[in-house]
Amino acid sequence: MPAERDVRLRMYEQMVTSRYFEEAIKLAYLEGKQPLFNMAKGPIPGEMHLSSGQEPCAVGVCAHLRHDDSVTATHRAHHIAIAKGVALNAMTAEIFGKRDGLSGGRGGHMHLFDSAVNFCCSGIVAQGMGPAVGAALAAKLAGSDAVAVSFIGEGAANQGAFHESLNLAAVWKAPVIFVIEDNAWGISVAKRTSTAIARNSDRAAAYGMPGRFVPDNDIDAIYDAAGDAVHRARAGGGPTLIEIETWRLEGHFMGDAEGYRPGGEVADLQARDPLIVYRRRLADAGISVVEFESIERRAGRAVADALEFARKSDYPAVESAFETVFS
Amino acid sequence: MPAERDVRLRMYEQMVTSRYFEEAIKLAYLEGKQPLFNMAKGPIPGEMHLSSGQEPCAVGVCAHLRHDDSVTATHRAHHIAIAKGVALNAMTAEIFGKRDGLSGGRGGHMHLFDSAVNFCCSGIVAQGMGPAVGAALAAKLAGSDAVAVSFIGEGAANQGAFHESLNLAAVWKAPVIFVIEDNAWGISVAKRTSTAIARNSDRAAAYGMPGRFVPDNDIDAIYDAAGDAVHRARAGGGPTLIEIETWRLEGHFMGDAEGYRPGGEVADLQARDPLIVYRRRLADAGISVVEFESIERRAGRAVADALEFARKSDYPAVESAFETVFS
Amino acid sequence: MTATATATATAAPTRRLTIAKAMSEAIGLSMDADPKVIVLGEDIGALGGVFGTTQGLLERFGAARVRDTPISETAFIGAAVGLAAAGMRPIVELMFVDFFGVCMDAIYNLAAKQSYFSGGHVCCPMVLMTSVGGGYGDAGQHSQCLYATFAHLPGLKVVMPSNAYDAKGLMLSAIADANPVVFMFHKALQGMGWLGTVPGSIVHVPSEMYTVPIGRAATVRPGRDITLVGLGLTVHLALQAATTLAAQGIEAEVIDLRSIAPLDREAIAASVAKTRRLIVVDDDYRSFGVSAEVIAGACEGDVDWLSAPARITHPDVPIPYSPALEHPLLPSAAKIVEASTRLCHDKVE
Amino acid sequence: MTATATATATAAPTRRLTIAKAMSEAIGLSMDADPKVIVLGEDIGALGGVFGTTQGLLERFGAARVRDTPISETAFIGAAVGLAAAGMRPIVELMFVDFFGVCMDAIYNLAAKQSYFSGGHVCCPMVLMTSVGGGYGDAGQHSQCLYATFAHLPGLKVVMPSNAYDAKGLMLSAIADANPVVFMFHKALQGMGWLGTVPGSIVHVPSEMYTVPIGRAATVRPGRDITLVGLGLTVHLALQAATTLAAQGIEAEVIDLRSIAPLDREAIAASVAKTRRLIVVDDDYRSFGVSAEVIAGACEGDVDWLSAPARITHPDVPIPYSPALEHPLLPSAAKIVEASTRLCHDKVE
Ligand SMILES: Cc1ncc(C[n+]2csc(CCOP(=O)(O)OP(=O)(O)O)c2C)c(N)n1
Ligand SMILES: Cc1ncc(C[n+]2csc(CCOP(=O)(O)OP(=O)(O)O)c2C)c(N)n1
Ligand SMILES: [Mg+2]
Ligand SMILES: [Mg+2]
Repeated sequence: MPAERDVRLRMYEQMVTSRYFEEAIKLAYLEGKQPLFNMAKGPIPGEMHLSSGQEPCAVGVCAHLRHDDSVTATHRAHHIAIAKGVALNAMTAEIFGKRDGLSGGRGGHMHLFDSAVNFCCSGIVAQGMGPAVGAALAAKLAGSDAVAVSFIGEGAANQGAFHESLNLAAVWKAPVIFVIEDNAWGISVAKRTSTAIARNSDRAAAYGMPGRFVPDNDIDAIYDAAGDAVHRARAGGGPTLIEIETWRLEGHFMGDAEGYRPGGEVADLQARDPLIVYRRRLADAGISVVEFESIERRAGRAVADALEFARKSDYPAVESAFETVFS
Repeated sequence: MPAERDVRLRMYEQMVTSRYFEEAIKLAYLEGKQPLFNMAKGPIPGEMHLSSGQEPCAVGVCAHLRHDDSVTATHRAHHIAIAKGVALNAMTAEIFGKRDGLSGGRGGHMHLFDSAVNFCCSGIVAQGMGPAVGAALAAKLAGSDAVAVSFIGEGAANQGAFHESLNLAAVWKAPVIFVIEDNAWGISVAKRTSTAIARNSDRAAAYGMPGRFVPDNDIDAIYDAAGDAVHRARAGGGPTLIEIETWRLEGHFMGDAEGYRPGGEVADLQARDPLIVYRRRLADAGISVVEFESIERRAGRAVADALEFARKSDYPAVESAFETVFS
Repeated sequence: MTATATATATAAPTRRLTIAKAMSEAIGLSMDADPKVIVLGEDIGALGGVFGTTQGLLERFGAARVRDTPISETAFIGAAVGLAAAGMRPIVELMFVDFFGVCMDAIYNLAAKQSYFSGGHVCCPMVLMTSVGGGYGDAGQHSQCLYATFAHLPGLKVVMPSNAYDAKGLMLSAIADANPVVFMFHKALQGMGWLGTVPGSIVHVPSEMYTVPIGRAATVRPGRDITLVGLGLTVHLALQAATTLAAQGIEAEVIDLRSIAPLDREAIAASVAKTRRLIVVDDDYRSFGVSAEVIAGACEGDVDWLSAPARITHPDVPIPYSPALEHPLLPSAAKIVEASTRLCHDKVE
Repeated sequence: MTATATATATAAPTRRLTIAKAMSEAIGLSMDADPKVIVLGEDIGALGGVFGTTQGLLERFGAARVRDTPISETAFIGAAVGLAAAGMRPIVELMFVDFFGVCMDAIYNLAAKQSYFSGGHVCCPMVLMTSVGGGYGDAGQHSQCLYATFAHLPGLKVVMPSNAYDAKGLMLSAIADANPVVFMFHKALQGMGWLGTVPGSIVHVPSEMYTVPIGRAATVRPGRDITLVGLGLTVHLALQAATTLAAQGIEAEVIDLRSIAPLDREAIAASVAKTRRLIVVDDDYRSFGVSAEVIAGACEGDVDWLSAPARITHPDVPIPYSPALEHPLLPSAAKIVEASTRLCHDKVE
């Protein structure tokens, strides 16, 4: 079933919010890193993985989720966090390493945890897959119809945890959806050189679960496929594997010169920027410029507020580094 | 193509040798462990995993192998070692923890290495799979047509290394054959409760490689399937996955009371003991009692010699424990 | 075992249990008390655990709460973290500690860091129980201890009982803990007939719930001349040595660490402040191990040593298979006596 | 760096290289000399290694010998062991040491034990190069050191250079070694522009082949009052501290371990025999780490300490992300000066 009008607008708003957020983070990240790029410097240190271009995957899937559904995400997680409803101010403050961050600056960009919406992410490829199966089993044991979604990149589909987690989910008939964001690259390694078959969704058969492939970064198709999978999981039908063709509009992390990327690839993808594509499609469906502008303004304000919140927040006291090692 | 007569007789001899060997090991293992079974006692300490019933897998596959082909095996490796041509005396001495053992008593039953025939085994489930891919790549890089075979149990097919190794082998088009001995059990856990699909050979599709299932522990069918796979690998066609239905006639290890095993299962399997089945089939094909007896005598002598060799060998000097940590 | 002694003194008749039974009993009591406690692992269902840690649990609590898993340690330990984050209290078994190499990420980078990365908002009340130790000819991939491997990494608590009383109490503490606890049990103490068992590990265990605190060592024998620090099996070796030493006029104080992380530094410091002599007995690999940490920790303090501290450990070689090689490499009471006598030479001369 | 100093003195003009370039150069020379040397890992092809360890190698040697792998560490490290057993000399990169958790079995249970389990008949000439260290805000899964985690396990050699000269020489030794060598390189010294680099790591590197022996520490600054033991980054911190201390009349001797396993116990013993004061500076987790081993090893000897040995380390908490938290937790020259002054209080009072 195609998404309702208000769902589509909410999805668009999340996509825009994510994109604006990353534009803002990008600028902030580069502060103190110019002219000499040094990851350690500026208000946001460390690696920075942007998700621009991949918003449809997050938004189209999370549109079906409730707060009590769990999501485990990857190192490239901003879009997913936003789509899952992670508190944007606290998330931003976390990325700035501030006291008001989700974990008081302990985790940072690759370790965003928001227990209010059951979201977490990780810096280890495929690490979230087992926990998603566990979250799903917990829901099942509790008699709830909550589900879990594990997002990974196509590169992660060659990690052992992928295999073990899909098999375990299938054996347990756990209500979990595995979503592969296939952006064709694992850092500099192309999917076609790292992966023995063209579509990871075909690997679902190895676990007796349905596999769906969604081409072309198409948010409506993603929404559809995810809807089926979430519905199936809530109804006790067990796990599903979905692979989505998406695109990485930026480098693997900021500072990546992308010398390995064929000339023109990024320009081609930018021309098909899913934000532009979706805006056009929504316009064709009758959304007015006024509505777009109001959505975009709201998104802009949310992001600006979040950045301001983060910047104004204090740095944590050193002693807090010794706290919460144990609960 | 069905095996030649002499190949079939050699396969039968290896099966018999393996069975006799394990009967002898079984007796020796129980020395000092009665009336109270204590793994630490007697001439052979530690865990003891017997392969009786699984001989066809080893013998049918290894019939196609040369000394320069590599085999990596598991904790349950006697039959494979014998089929690959591992020196029986040194192997037996190793199991007795003696100086003349393959590694001077350092490795033991789960760590049999014979570099003369490129055989090794391991106590970690699925550990040998990556090394087999590496051995295969080494052959390919050297321009040789040697192949590698990795034997695992069906339980190991749920370990992450399985997935990673099959994908890597396929990506590298490495001349490697993955052989799953499906004896239906991983210790006390039945395949049907641990594995999401009925046949692991169907998992080959996840790596774009051929998958073959061989039912009924049938040595001639195994010989056939393995022949195709080895031929394909030598010709540059890349990896193959084979799953063989086989049976575990003993406990997981000696001392296993097997309370988890459905009543009658072992008796049923014993009635279909592949040794008896194959002997009958060969008899039907015209092998005479005299020939059988000569083979069986030879096997019996080889085993008796090996046991005697092992028993007569000295224990290693303590200082040798400090040697060969590094080469 | 001071605690044990007390318990033994007051309770009659005694219930002498093996560590395996004590662990199973602790888990069963917890499962009775709290439906959120579940058990996952290989062969923990019908088999009751290869080392008897889950005996009778499948029958009592059913397959939904006592779940045999595929041989997929990364997935099921990861799943346990997900279960714990969702409010469950999973107990997972890693059959042999030697297998940590296939799943350490889920343990040290995931479970151990949930609390920190979430600023304490997500906790990980998970018990990872795992067997350690050799001495029975199971060779280099089934006989390791790896105490320091786990204890080095923040976010994990690591415990190991030397007897059934502590086993039950530590297990109940571990299950109640909001954090991941690695519960090591030594095969030589486990009480599985087929492995042989040091008799001292089989002691009186009260049938009710009680806890042994994590992070607290026990002084299992007081003495003034030398401190012998052990853990698990080596506690028994140290006690045996202490008896021999007493006959020679050397009074050894024996400390059972019980917790490896956090280490009870105060207990060690208090003892060496008195004895001014220290031997650590540890069946793990020698270098970069528990013995080094105990000695370094003690030496950082201002002890006026009567002789330099020493350690008795497995050497830095893989654990060999042959009994002719393995046995002489492991710590023994005789080695402890020898080293103690050497350190106390001024006393015996 | 005594070696470096010598080299620098005699060779003109100097070739100042980063560690990244020195590593790439060593690998390239070896690949030129021996067709059996190949490189495997993630992003080591077109990208030249995330940390620049394989720069230019794909172009020079082609995709058959410089092989980008899937994100399958268990499989490709396992494959490297198979390659090594077959006579090849694989160099594999584990991008961050933090990822050891997904593949440690292939390292410690497989590669490390090939020789022993085969009684020396099968060897494992493999180099595992891996980045360590933090300080640049990459948080708790990308900033760890884990020196002791590897050094504790027999069958592995573990090295880490503090400068480009040693990097090349140690890499050439590692490649020539018949055994698995874990070659750690510290991100703060690597010479990747985007990471910032301690200038002292960029030194003259002769263009020809030479080796720096595994298992031998370097005394990079002689001194009589206190021994400062460091490795990788902390060597530079210790040197910086030593300069400050010299101005206060304290002559610190600085030892660069270079090899973590085997540890050069003689070098440490010789130094502390002279100085009778010891501080170990180590950016790994505090407990059960390199610092404990160095201190314990020294204390086992019969040193008549002037003050108790001390260690300066990262504390036993996961590495926090925020610079406000991470920086104060790491060792620093100031902390070394402070501790040294404390240990030498009799001298400065
Ligand atoms: C186990 C592990 N191996 C390697 C890495 C280093 N690494 C981080 S992201 C990445 C590429 C991941 O590719 P993919 O899964 O496609 O996700 P993408 O970056 O494209 O979103 C790699 C190799 C890691 N973090 N964890
Ligand atoms: C990584 C790992 N996990 C668990 C074990 C313990 N274990 C040894 S054999 C075995 C069962 C293996 O089953 P399968 O692969 O079917 O082989 P089989 O024993 O049936 O020959 C298990 C779980 C191990 N050795 N390694
Ligand atoms: Mg990708
Ligand atoms: Mg099996």
